[in-house]
Amino acid sequence: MDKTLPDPAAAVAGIEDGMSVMIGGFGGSGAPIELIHALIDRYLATGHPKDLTVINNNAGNGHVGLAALIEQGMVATLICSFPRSADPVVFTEAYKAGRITLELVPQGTLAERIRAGGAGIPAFYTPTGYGTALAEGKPVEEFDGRPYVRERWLKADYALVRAHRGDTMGNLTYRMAARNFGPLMCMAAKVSIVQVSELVEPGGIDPEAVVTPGIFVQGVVEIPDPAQEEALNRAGSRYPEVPA
Amino acid sequence: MDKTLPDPAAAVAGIEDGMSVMIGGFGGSGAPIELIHALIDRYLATGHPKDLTVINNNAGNGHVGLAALIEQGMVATLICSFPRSADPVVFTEAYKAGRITLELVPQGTLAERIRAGGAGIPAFYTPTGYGTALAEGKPVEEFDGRPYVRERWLKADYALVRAHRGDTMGNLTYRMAARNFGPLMCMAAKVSIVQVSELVEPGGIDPEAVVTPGIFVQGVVEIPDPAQEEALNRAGSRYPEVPA
Amino acid sequence: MRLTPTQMAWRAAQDIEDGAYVNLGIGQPEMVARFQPPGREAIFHTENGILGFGEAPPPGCEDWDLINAGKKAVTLKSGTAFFHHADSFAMVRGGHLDVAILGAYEVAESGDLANWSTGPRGVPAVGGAMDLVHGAKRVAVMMDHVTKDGAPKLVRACSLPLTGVGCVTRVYSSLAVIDIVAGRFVLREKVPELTLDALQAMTGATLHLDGPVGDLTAPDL
Amino acid sequence: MRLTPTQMAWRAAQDIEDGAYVNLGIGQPEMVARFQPPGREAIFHTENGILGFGEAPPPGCEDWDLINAGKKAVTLKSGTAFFHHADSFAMVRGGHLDVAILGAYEVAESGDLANWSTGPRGVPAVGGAMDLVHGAKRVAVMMDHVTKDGAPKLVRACSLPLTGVGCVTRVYSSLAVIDIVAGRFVLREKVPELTLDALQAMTGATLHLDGPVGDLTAPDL
Repeated sequence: MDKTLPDPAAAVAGIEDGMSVMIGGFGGSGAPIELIHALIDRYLATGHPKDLTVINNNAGNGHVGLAALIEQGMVATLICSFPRSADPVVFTEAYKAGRITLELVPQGTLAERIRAGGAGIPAFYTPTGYGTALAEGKPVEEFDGRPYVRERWLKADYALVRAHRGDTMGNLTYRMAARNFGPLMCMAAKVSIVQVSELVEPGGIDPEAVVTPGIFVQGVVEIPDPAQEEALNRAGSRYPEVPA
Repeated sequence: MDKTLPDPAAAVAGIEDGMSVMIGGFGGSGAPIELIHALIDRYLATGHPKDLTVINNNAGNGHVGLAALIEQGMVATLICSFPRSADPVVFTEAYKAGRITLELVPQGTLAERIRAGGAGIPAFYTPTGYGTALAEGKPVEEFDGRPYVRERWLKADYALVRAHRGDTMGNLTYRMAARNFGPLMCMAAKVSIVQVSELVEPGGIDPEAVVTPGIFVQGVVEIPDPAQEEALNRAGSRYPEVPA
Repeated sequence: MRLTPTQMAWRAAQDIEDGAYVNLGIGQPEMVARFQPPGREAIFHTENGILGFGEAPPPGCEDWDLINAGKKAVTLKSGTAFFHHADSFAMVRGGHLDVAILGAYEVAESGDLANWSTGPRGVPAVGGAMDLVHGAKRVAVMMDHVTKDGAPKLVRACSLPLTGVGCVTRVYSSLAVIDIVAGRFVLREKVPELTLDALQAMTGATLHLDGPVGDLTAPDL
Repeated sequence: MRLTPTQMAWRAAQDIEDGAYVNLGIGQPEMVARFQPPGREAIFHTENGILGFGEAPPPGCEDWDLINAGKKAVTLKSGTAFFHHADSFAMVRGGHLDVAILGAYEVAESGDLANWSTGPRGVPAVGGAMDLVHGAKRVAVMMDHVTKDGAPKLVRACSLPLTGVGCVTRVYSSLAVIDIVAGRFVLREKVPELTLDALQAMTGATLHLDGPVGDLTAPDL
């Protein structure tokens, strides 16, 4: 069994118009920049994929990564908790112009909904959001005298995730706070594609240290020195570099 | 901050009559034998604690550990998934004589209920058990055309867990399949007491390798060479060694 | 004329694809792992938190922190991962396993399974069975075709307490391979020595045909 | 006469016990970490999966995989742990944090909090605030006593969209320390230069007394 994919282009080749795509990362930390840019390359070359529903904690920063994906008009709906950033101009303009639909979800509920999707839990109750605008229309129930909101699982066709070390069976470790949504999204997507800084043979990761077991991963591609969104933005980068 | 406790007796000193106690382990793997035996010592010396509700995957094996706790008559109710073992005589006799109440829970539901208790999720839906005797009387609801059973969280006053390495802040790693219910029970108990084979200073565990962060742990006690239930049983051990 | 448990395990193993994630029930189904066809390697999951474990160690070399769901000692392989029980059952309930192969007392033509309780006598114990039947993409049963008394175990409706409703998709019995399709038993293979009528007589619900019926044979094992 | 944000952070820090697990909201509350009293050490949690992180690194030494919820670079300390987002919010929602200190637009005498939306204009963003207010054992707010226009931020009922219902238990304002007890503002401390009447005039709901009112003072910072 070898889940290795040759390059980012091959890794994102199966994503089609209208699909839902979970994209890992909290801001730039853990953002799979190379996978996102490969998706943009394909769109620029073929006009696909478009009308995507993207699930991410944020809404991009500057003009690279997720922001660039939105800037190309590839994203129809964004499900996120915090669509603000140092430079949120791309999302803000698309949102105000009505070119993108926003589903705002409290961050812990977003994380738990994704975990639930991966764990086969179709719905759960949380105190989060009770009595607020974000729980409007959702079933409410009391347990032990306290009110809770019922939330549904969240799944996706694809997940694009950045991990640190991966083996060819898909076992993964992450790097510090870049872990964030990665392990959850790998669980919740039909096809989880992971870029790793270092690809090793099975046995190259201590079985005690595996954070995402390979069963949750369908493809691994090695990107030895991944771009950091924050560094790109400080350098004033845009993707693609010179818009046609 | 130092969560170190001097010995097993001190570690279990706060457990009172009628309390609920989660006990880690899957069979003998991960069973905190020394903590359980310290609880028995206290009961033999003082008559307390008794009428305990114990949550464990199993119901003990032979005459040591959880089986010995049951044999002393300290356990009023057992919540578990699989009360059979190589030598289940202690539980079986207590159960058939009506001296212990059994709540049988499917294993994955047991694990998820404990996690839910630790994660502030009062209830969740699972396909497990639908249409069976173990879901009788539980609310059922359809999601996406499929029926699910609603299950409640499970919490406890105490958790007794065996981990492998621990630091004085309560960060833990486990050893192979001895991990099983330990991380979940640490989350779900008001007071989680953990015996570790090796106690280190903060910094002695790689932050990437921490399985249970210290926030879930209230006390750590070092037991350098913990007894293995399976080995004790193969040697025909009983606890206490010579019943008075 | 009938397959031994070892031969049933061999037959079940022939249907497991290379790279499949597989959970094998406690007892006879565990033997399936021994018979992976050459060139194929499945990854075995055990409820207590291991993915990709290996065979039993030699006697005396057991590590009792490294056991499977049946509490038997196993070994590590390259690419093994450990995880806690909630993550383990996330794999199960979340539909990430390709195949689960379980033992059974009874299987109904609806796909209902009874494999955890023989009734109110004795101590009830369920373990992970009720989770497994709702998790794997393919839930198969491996069992004798009839009870020791000769009564059918493939039935119209289960008489024993259910493990799951409508969950089994294939049965590897000692006499036949039977799929469950839309609430009917569909016969795929039978031991060649037995006529269809004889097999039907040992089966508690109608055997339907859908295409040719293959010969169920297995090497001497 | 009024505390600066830095001084409010200092005051809030005085109530944090040694060994407490603390989440500090993005922005001004982050400053609370700087003022831990001598001999006490709190452990700071950030939603994006770190427990026990340290201060900001020197400029140029940032590692952008090591950031806090405000996306600012932080550092490691002995005893740090990393975990994923679901585990992080299990800590929050599960009641494992001792204290959360958040900023606010409005706090009502019922304990209702509004701190995520100033209304339908602009882009809404909530982050982890709605989870934090239901998680920590003690949810405190740190904010100016009045808006820039002088309008009360401590009110009878919030006019802005709620973050949580009945969740705040203490407010550290620029003029006072106020507990919320059984749906009432109970004044604990006020800046000494201000009369009770003057403070009441800047507060949108009745200030109740329950014992002596201390002086709210802070060192020059």
